[in-house]
Amino acid sequence: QDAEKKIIGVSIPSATHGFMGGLNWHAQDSIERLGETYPQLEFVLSTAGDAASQVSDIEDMMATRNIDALVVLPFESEPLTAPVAAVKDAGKFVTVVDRGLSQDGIEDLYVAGDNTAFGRVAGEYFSENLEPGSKVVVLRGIPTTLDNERVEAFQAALEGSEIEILDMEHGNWNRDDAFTVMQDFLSKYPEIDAVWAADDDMAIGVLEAISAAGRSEEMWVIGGAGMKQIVERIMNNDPQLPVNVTYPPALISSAIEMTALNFVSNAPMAGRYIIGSQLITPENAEQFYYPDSPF
Amino acid sequence: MKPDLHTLGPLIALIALIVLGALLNSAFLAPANITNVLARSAFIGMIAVGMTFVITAGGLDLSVGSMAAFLAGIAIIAMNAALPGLGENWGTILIGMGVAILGGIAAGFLNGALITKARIEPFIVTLGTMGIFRSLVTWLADGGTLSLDYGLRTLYRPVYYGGIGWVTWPIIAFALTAFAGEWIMRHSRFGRHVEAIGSNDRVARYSAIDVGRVRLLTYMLLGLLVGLSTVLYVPRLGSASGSTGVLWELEAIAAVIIGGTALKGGRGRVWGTVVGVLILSLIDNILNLADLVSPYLNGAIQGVIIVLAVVLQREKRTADER
Amino acid sequence: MKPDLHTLGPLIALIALIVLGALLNSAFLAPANITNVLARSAFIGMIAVGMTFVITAGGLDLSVGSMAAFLAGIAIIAMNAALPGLGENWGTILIGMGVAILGGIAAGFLNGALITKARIEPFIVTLGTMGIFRSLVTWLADGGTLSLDYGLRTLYRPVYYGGIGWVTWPIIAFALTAFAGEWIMRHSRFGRHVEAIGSNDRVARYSAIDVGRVRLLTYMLLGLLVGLSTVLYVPRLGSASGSTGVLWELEAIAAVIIGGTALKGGRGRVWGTVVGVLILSLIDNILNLADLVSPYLNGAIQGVIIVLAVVLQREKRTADER
Amino acid sequence: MTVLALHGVSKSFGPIEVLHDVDLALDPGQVHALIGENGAGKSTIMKILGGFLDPTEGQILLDGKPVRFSSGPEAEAQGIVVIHQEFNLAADLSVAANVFLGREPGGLRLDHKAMRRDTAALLARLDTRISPDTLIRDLSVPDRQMVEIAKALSRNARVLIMDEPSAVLTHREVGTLYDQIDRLRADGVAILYCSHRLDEVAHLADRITVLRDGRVVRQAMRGEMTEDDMAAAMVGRELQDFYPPKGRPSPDPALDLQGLSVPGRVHDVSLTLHRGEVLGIAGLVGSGRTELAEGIVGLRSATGEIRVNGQKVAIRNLRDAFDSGLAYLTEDRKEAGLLLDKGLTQNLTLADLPRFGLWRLDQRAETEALAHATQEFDIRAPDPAMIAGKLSGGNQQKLLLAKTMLPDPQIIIIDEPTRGIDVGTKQQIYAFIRRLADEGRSLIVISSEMAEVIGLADRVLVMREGRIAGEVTGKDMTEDKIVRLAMGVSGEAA
Ligand SMILES: Nc1ncnc2c1ncn2[C@@H]1O[C@H](COP(=O)(O)OP(=O)(O)OP(=O)(O)O)[C@@H](O)[C@H]1O
Ligand SMILES: Nc1ncnc2c1ncn2[C@@H]1O[C@H](COP(=O)(O)OP(=O)(O)OP(=O)(O)O)[C@@H](O)[C@H]1O
Ligand SMILES: [Mg+2]
Ligand SMILES: [Mg+2]
Repeated sequence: QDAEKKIIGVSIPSATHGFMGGLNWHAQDSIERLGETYPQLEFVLSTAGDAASQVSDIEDMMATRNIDALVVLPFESEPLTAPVAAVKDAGKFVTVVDRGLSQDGIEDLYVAGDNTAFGRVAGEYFSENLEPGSKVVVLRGIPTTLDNERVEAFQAALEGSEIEILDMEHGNWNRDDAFTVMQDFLSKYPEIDAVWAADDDMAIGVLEAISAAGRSEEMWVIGGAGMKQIVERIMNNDPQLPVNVTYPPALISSAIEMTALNFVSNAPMAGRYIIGSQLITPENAEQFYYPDSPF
Repeated sequence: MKPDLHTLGPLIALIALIVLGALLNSAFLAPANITNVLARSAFIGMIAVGMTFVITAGGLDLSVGSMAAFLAGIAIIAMNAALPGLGENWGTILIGMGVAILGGIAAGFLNGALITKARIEPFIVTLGTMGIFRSLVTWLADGGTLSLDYGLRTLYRPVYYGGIGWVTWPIIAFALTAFAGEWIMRHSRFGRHVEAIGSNDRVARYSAIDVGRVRLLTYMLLGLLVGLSTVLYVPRLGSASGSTGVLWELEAIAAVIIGGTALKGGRGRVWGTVVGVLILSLIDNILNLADLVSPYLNGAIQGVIIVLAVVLQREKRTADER
Repeated sequence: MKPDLHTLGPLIALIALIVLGALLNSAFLAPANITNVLARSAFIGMIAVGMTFVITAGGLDLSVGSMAAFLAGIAIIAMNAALPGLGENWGTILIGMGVAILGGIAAGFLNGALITKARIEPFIVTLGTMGIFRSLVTWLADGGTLSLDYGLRTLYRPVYYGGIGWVTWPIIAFALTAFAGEWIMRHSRFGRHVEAIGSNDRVARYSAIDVGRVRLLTYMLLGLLVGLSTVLYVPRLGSASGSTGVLWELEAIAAVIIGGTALKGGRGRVWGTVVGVLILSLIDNILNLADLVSPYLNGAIQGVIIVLAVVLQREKRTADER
Repeated sequence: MTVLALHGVSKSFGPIEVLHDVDLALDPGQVHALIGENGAGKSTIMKILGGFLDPTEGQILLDGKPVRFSSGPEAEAQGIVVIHQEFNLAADLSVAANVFLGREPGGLRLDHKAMRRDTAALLARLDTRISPDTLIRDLSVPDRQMVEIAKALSRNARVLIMDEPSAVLTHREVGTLYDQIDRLRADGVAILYCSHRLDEVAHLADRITVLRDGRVVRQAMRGEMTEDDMAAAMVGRELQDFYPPKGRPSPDPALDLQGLSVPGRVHDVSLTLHRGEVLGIAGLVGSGRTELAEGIVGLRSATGEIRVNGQKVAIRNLRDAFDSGLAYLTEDRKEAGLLLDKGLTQNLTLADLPRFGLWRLDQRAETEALAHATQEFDIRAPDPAMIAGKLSGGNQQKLLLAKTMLPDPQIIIIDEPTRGIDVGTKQQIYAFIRRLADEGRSLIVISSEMAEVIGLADRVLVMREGRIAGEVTGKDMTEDKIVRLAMGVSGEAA
């Protein structure tokens, strides 16, 4: 009925772990907000559990919802490249979030965090704050390309610092898994000076395992992505959690907002926006504290 | 093909879903949407047809999702490896297809042999191989994604997206598999023996049926169909990773049971399985059509519909058998 | 408790694993590690004991992992809600425990009633409720994590970490559950009825056993045990989310079958289940303690060990039964 | 010229030897009957001949040459076909599919038409009305047995081994079975026939082998042994007064039915069972006797009024029936009677567990109950720890009887009490039934063995098509009268 009505499709992975949960929350939050502000915009949100169903979601949006723009956080880069390219070829506006497609130049707008920086910033903090000869353990995420990028950057940043990585295991961005893995690391290594947990959900599990083993004094833990409970503890100068590295789930909000602006303002949006990973320290922690977010 | 309550029930559920979809959105019945839904049902669909045989013979296979991921992985590796020698042509792609199909048969043989020769419970064997296949593909991909060379993918793409008008190849392949499956179940000696084994394997053995061989064949048939569906899956996404095909096994088993095949074996309904697969894909499609309260509740709505779909087919036990 | 091949087999596998672990790493037999492994096994362990009854009666429950997540979620919400009124004390925590336990019984009742009253296949019912519970907890947590108030957590924490010396409460609870389960299966009327129903439900019905009621009770018992294990789970990390308890159902079912209970019902072995649970936790523990080729291959090694553990118990058919 | 023979065969299950040095020869065109008490080893011999078991010692001779069959199908390939005592049919498959299982005609595509046609022809030969498309699970027990026989007939056997084929059949079907046996004999088939019905052994057998405790005790040719001789040889003593004397029921009604109907099966049945009475119910297969019994005890939903000792009772399920003092012994031993994969104690006490403890089951008391039952019902179990499925057929029936009697019911409905029971034990069971009645209990005995109903019951009701077709008492209790009522033929005997 309303010819001016524009439909924006948003396709993101479902909330299978804390970070994605935060991202889901921010996506819904900004859709609600923008929907109220701009009545001429309509949003379609779908969440997918794997790459294939995400492709299906996008096909459905094209076939049945007749979207004008697509905001997509690809579950995986490779499989989503061709389907998103097809959306672009149909003349729609495409915003890609966080995980780049494997072909350049498809999307109009690219909003992303920086996985390399995420690993590097953490790694640099380790090499600057640990004595040479210190021993660390690493909890990795779910085996994925982005996990690889982070870990490689972390390792690269430690190079030459004579800090020894004792062990790495997958904690799958999951508290329980991280708890189990950390308990076993603690049994296995009598000396651990620091832990990189690569994600705050895992950091929670790791902290619990350490405190249960009564070794809280021995080591500190760096997580990542700025979960509110962790940020709160940094604000309170918790010695076990000196800093954190951001990878804000709110970047989806920026992406949706910019896409919306493309339709409601006269300024066409385009380009690449990389939101770098920053170090959260007790001094700046307040800026990164979102008490309402579930993450 | 005599319709009975077990196939009619899910059929009614399917029709109800179609009506619901059409009411929610006029685009639902558009050819493009129908093509989409049918084509994407093809993977699980072909696997579920194979699963119907395995379950009818009293078996189970939890490894099919991981197996699909693994087969897609090795097919991609094979094609990428053959590319420099053979070049960007159908020969290379045929090698990939061959690897997927032969690999599928071999994987099915592995499952079947462990179950029939080493006599281990199917649940345990396939839980084990599920972990093994999934690990292997993650390891092959080094934790990331295995991608098919871009040129090859462009060449290969029409195998998923092309076809005869609206009827794309996956739909054709699914339909052929379903017809062949139904025919084999109803009209072939193999199908008859599969049902007999699932119904009572001692009786089958006493009737000179080689129970082990028939069981093994059901797993190999399933492996073959997993391989075939991989052949269609690879051009769709052009990649494989540790998260490919996650939970396909549950979907395939659910489709089989929704379709009226008993989990304890003995009674195979291939048409029912096809209907079950369509029901499951339609639920997803309809959830995307409608704007729901919260996407977090998708899973709940899905769960409710699955249960409702089966309520329609539940055995109407006569009062005698209360 | 007469030992037979079905319980001896997994026991040998367990001992082999312990020897392997001790050889690989001297820390393996340290009390701290043993406490860790046993305490972690408790959740799946208690659930698996309940699952033994469900499977023995010829049923199945795929929803337990999601149910645990859901129960943990509502227990946390209840405690946080009661906090302002009641304050930071055991009263509040008891409310949370009550919610988890009663919620578990209610959830088990839901599954059981759909299966016995609406007569839907257990696989389908619990696949449906699995989706429903998982969705609900994600929705309650708004996609994120539900966290217990910090003060309450500190109070509640000893329920997981405390105990009598090395023997923490989860270990005690698991041991008591196992003893009670074994006792019920072997020495109570209920256990006898459960085995009879799984063996042949028609014979059970002709023996004046209320088959529906007993089946329903197995699901409620399982729900209760899921609730109890939630009571122990919540103090560990003080949180619940959509990713809590993922795949617990498969682990619990695998433990039951590794332990020698037949998937088709009729033969329940609670001790076997306990051994199965320990085997599964030990595999994880050993994989973490040992330095392996690639962590990507953990799943593969796990798969191989699970299959091997069961090879030991496979049924030796006598020549008479050919 | 002997086709198939056993020479010095012994068989042990574990440490227990159940056959000792057995010699047996089957000749073409002869019916060889194998008789013996329950557990004597008849089925074991048949399984050895059919290739389903290996002898521990001794030889199987086929056409005079020693053979070893590695499986039943291998023996069948040599023309040796067995009808097992246990049903050997796949319940989810149709009749036609079962008859042709493992040797389906047709090329790539099964020849459904031929299978259906040939099955229909076989069934017509057996004079039954079973449709080839019916699923086995929907057939009654006797009908299943007819399918078994049809299946065996379709095999073109040189040697046909039948393990109690008539045990679950009724009068009419037994007649067609005899006709088929005569035809096969004329065709030169060698037949080994096992039965507890001595009249039919006398009628059919060209040669008789008597087995006792796993040993051949006597062999004889047709006419050399009377039924009494057979019974004496089997049991090792003379049997006198096969049926106990009739009783003197009191006039008090124990069970009173008014207009009982089971939808679609039983219509408007009214009857009175007196205290101390044994009431026989006769009828053809499918006349609804079982349904009536199951309707009374709450296993099927029924309408109508039931009074026990004059008190109106509501029986919604078997538990209610138990509480009113009723008990029912099912005719379907394998599927509804016993848990074949469970131990004897577990089976014995299953329906009456509260007796053995409110919370903890007293396993010692259970073991004692088994010992007691073993004695009282003469259950011959080589090993008290064995599973019920390994008992011989007749001993399973005795275990089932013991299980039914355990709760000490006042009104007992027994459906086919002596299926597969040997003469000696039959006599014991009859005496037992009569003793129960004399003690003031009341019994309904459903039986397809006419002689049994007549010999045992004080009064006989005949059912036809779900209704009571009539009642016979006293001197009127003759086979002829009952058959006429059952078939609905009016008038006097021709
Ligand atoms: N698989 C087995 N394991 C152990 N004992 C067995 C097994 N099969 C049979 N027996 C025992 O062997 C003996 C002979 O059994 P069989 O079945 O041959 O008796 P039968 O003469 O056919 O009796 P019935 O008339 O009751 O059918 C019985 O004591 C029985 O319990
Ligand atoms: N589950 C069933 N489904 C369909 N038909 C059945 C079923 N059970 C029994 N029948 C049919 O109902 C009729 C009555 O069978 P039933 O065996 O109970 O009669 P009966 O008089 O007790 O005879 P018998 O003593 O030989 O068992 C038969 O024709 C039988 O085939
Ligand atoms: Mg016998
Ligand atoms: Mg009957």
